[in-house]
Amino acid sequence: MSTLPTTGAAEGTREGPYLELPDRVSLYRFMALQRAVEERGLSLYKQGRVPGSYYDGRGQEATCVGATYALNAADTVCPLIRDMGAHLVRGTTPLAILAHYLGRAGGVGRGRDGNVHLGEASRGVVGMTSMLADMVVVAAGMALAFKLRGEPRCSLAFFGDGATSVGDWHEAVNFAAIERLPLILVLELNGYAYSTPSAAQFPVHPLARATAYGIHGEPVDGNDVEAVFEVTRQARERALAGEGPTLIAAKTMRMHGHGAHDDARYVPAELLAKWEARDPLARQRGRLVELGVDVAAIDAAVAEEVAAAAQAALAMPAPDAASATVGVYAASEPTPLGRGEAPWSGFCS
Amino acid sequence: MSTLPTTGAAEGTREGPYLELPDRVSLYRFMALQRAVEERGLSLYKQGRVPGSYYDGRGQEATCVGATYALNAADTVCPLIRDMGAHLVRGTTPLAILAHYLGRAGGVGRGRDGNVHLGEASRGVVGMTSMLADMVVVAAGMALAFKLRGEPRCSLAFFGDGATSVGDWHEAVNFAAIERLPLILVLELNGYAYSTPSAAQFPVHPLARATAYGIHGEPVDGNDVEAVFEVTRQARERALAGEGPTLIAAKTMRMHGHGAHDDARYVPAELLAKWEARDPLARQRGRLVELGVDVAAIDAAVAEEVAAAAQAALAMPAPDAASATVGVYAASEPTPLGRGEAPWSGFCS
Amino acid sequence: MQLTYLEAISDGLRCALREDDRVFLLGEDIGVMGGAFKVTAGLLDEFGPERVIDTPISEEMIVGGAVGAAIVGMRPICEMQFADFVACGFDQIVNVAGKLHYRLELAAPIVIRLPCGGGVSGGPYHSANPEAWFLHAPGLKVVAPSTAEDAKGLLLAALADPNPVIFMEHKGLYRRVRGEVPEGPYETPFEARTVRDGDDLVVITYGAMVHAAAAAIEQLDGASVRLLDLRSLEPLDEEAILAAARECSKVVIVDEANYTCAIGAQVSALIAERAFEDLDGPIIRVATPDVPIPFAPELERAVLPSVERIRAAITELLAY
Amino acid sequence: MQLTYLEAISDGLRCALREDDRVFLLGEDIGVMGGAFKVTAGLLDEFGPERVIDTPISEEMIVGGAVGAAIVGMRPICEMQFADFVACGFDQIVNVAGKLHYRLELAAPIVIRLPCGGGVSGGPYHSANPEAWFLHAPGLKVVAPSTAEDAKGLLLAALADPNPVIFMEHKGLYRRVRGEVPEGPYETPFEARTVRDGDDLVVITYGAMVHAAAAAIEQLDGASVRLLDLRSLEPLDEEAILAAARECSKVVIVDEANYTCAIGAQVSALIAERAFEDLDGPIIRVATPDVPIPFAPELERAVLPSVERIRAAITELLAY
Ligand SMILES: Cc1ncc(C[n+]2csc(CCOP(=O)(O)OP(=O)(O)O)c2C)c(N)n1
Ligand SMILES: Cc1ncc(C[n+]2csc(CCOP(=O)(O)OP(=O)(O)O)c2C)c(N)n1
Ligand SMILES: [Mg+2]
Ligand SMILES: [Mg+2]
Repeated sequence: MSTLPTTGAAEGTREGPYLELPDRVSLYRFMALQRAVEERGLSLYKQGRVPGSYYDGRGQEATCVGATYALNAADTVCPLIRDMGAHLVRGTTPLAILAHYLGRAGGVGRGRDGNVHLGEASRGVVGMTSMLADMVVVAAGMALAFKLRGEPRCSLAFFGDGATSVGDWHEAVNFAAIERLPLILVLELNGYAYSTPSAAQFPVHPLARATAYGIHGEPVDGNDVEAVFEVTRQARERALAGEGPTLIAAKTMRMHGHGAHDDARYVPAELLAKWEARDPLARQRGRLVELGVDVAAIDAAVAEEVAAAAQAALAMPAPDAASATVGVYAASEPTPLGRGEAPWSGFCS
Repeated sequence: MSTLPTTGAAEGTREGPYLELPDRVSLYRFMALQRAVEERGLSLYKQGRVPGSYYDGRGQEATCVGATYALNAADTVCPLIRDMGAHLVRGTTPLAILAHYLGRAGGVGRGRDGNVHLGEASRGVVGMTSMLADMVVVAAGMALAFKLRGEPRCSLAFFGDGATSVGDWHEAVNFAAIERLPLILVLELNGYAYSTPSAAQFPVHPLARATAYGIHGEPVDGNDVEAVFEVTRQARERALAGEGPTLIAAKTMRMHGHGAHDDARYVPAELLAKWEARDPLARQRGRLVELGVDVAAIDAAVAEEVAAAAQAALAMPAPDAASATVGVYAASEPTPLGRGEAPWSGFCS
Repeated sequence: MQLTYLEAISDGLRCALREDDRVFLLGEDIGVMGGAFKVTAGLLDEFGPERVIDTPISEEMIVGGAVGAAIVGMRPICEMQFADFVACGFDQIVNVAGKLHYRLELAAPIVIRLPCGGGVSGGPYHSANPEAWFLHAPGLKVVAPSTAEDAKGLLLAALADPNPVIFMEHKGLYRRVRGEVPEGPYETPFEARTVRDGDDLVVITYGAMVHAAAAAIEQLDGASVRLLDLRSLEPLDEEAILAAARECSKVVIVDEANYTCAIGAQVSALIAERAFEDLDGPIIRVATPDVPIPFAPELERAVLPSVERIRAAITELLAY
Repeated sequence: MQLTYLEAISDGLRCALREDDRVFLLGEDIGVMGGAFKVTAGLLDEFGPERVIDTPISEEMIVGGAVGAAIVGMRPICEMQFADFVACGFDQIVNVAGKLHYRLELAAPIVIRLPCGGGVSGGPYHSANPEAWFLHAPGLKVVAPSTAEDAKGLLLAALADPNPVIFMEHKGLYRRVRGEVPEGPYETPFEARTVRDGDDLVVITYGAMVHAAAAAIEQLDGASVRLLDLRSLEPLDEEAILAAARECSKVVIVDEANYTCAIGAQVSALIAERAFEDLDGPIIRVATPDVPIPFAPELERAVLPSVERIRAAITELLAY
């Protein structure tokens, strides 16, 4: 199969501790960037400058950043609602994201889609549909292609606890298990699906399903970015070794409402307080401070970058109304997603 | 809720051995009836008198007969492809079934639907759609109604191993598990889904899913009608006691091709030979003979009944073409299914 | 009482839950949350968790579960969180609910509420008008109120109907439209309504486009333009449509749905077949082109039928 | 070579698998079994289980998995065992495949084969003609061959297209229709084809109804009746349709699909809007009424458009 990518995979394995100091700093930086971008988006939303509705992943940064950081350039990612950090790790810029929120022509979605519905194909990222669990199926399909072509690549799909109830989730996981596809399934156990508590989504911890599908299951503290990195890295090794999918259950907490319109009064205040104390940024910041890293400088740089991006995004033009009906169909041979040429991932570049 | 049925449930519990001799004879008779009706249907099909395609449940009679026999009059049943015995236990006559195969006005489906797509609402039976797993969802909905109204009733759905791969199956089982619905799930593990062996439907024995959904799981020899009866009876007790669904995994074998058009050359001959030796009718016949029952007389009566039914069915008129477009919509307040007035079940009547 | 379109639907639900203990609600986040749009707000408190059931995210289960409950005597009302998600419950609607009575003489009196429509920067997944899919599938009824009064009346009529009914409630009208709504139960017939009379031309539409068309007609001077609000798409009030076409001789049809195979196409074809002789000009359609609904207001406005586009179509046809 | 319609599709699949190693097949029982209709018979032996993949019974997975493989460079061809089961994979088709390019500039070049159509006592679940659902959803192409040559040519053109294409293959034509089919790869354009010329009236249709219409026209004497086979429903060959309507001035449209919101409605509406002035009579539609397809031959014959019904429609309109 001559047209297929041959670069970018399998290498990137290091001996010894995988995460060296620059990696650990990067992990923090991406989390800080996610939080700053999302906070800025939220304030723009509250100012009435962001159309539609608004969602963020506050409190869940460690899961999406840590997991995505463990991927290789040629791997593909399907982020979900809470995973802006995944886009950032892959290289999508704060400017492109903020312009996306604002519905500007220069945003990732070119004004066609908004809020968390984004993904840059050139970075191996598939923008989510709204229909929860759709992307788990698509990720399985990508993994199938990798397996069929014998490529050392995997695909990773994020999803919430609520998404596990959708039939598509089951069809994808069952198929991936049968075919032992190189697929990493990251379940974000954040306690709620909109207003519905997890206990109303599954009667048993969903990790039990790993056993029922005959795949590897791995619980992890979803607020510890290094722990998430490590289980994902191992899942990736299994995937590439032909051992099939891994279901990673990352325990975390949705610290905001489902969206900006949702005051989440159905979430007990004590629960939030408990999780506030487990803030993933604070945890990683603590580690870095102990190692003598100037975290305040990172924070300042992040704040500056995001402020500048917001300025630039607001200055961008709206999409041209005449473009609204263009591009429903592709006109030419498509460029496959994620050819692996660019070293966008912080770790396995 | 004054309009709801109050009769027909909960009673019918006996002390001691549940199956008395007349029951054991009945179980045999229903299996023999299923086989005779389906054999007759097949020969009519081969004669070109049955339109469309043709399916039967040869070798699986014990599962559908045994399970359905354990239900009470007020319970509801969703049979699938291999479950003609379920219809017979509920009281659908051989004549109505044969006329159904033939597409006659007097058949169960009134010529609107054929082969295994049938069900008499007045007997608490919902005719299957083709889309596998659809009916598991519908059965869960019926069970929900029973639970909401506090009625001592349950619903039972049959399905094949292949059907467990459909997303709907998962949505139904997960919901039923969460709500602890009075639902009995009878999985007919017959080794194949059309040409696809079970191993290509699930990587792990599907009973493992019972654990993953937090419901009771029960393996059973699907070719032993009394064993199937007993696990179903217990499942029904659990259902009525508020203990939620049971997944019964009935190990059996599809002894014919998927349909009459399918020579099933993909099934190893030795496998069929092994299962031929475990024929469910032979097993029950053996028990009855030991008990001194004149089984030959039963067989003769069954043969005679079916022969007469076939005669009568062939004499029935085709449906009136003018009726083809009538009844797409219901015109009046519907009669709810399975009001429990009629003691059609062999056991709990 | 004066209610918004949204309040009218809530009131209809409350009425139904009070009047008939067979009625219950099934949907995602309809309990504590009161639904994504607060249509069911307060109902959990009044009727409890057995009549206002929060389900897992399982649209096939919501619809098929409702069918199951309905055939044993209940009257479930399902909510899709957005109309768009109905694609996830599609099979149970078209293959189970829609074909049940024809095949089995079993009726499934369920109502499926679809918060639909664009104009709120919902983007490709929160702006759908999927009614044509269900019009093409046999055995389903489909209604689409444009006013608060009809919203409640059609909901209660849908619930009284022994068939599965898809209830298209337009998100854009929820708080924008308000009107006098009778107290207590009443039913609006599944028939078209003449919103305003006229005989030079008739605009035929439904849902939110009734308001866009009314605004377009307001802006014309002099012409006598009739406005027909279909209200029910299945059954389709063919008599009212044909009478309007014959009396006005010029017809503009407006769909907010995507153009191809929308109900507007069906209405046009009906007129072209049965009122051809009375036509004094082409039958003009205004619809959303065949494009996913874009998110940015500039783009969304460019695809949804606007007051201007409708007015232009009317003006051009009047001049024909 | 002379091939049946079914053999032409098989030949197209074989061609594609030989020519392009990105092509693979995904479906239920397509391997050892060769599919329910034997369309893929022999392909497992020639190409192996990595290119002819038997899946679990998971239609969403088949479609969505194909999309995933396509966006990383493969060219999957999906088979639904019967067109009817496409309702079980509906969400992935309309929400993932159809909207991908518009939203993300990602293309999903997949083909979804739907063995469709009635006339074989398949009953309510094995007789579907669901194309209108996909015509109403943006971003999907839909083709529907009526001949063996077009079956292969449209399949290969669908595969070469960078978009998701729904391929409607009519079960009733599988073994009934046969014709000369070129060897090796070739592509049939997504355009209408004039099956026979004429200028008194045009019958517009596609799929199996092309043969019913041709038979109906045969039985007329004298009249000069044109027959247009749409072949592609999306893109719709509007130019060919309008030209035929203008030149013939009388139009009969035949759908095997259920009546409401079928492509026939769209074609009629198109003509009523854009060729109105050239019409010499009402636009007549012949379609299956809005009813599930019944099983018994007596009932099925009563609902599917028959040669007689089509002939009667033509005769009546000619006399208008
Ligand atoms: C199939 C489907 N049904 C309903 C919705 C509406 N919806 C959007 S987000 C959401 C809750 C998601 O919960 P979860 O999967 O746990 O993700 P979280 O928001 O907690 O990250 C719901 C119900 C949807 N997006 N998709
Ligand atoms: C959703 C769906 N997809 C495909 C089919 C086509 N089909 C009919 S029967 C069958 C195999 C069923 O296997 P299983 O569930 O194991 O039942 P069995 O025939 O073994 O009793 C298939 C694939 C279907 N009926 N429904
Ligand atoms: Mg969650
Ligand atoms: Mg099986």
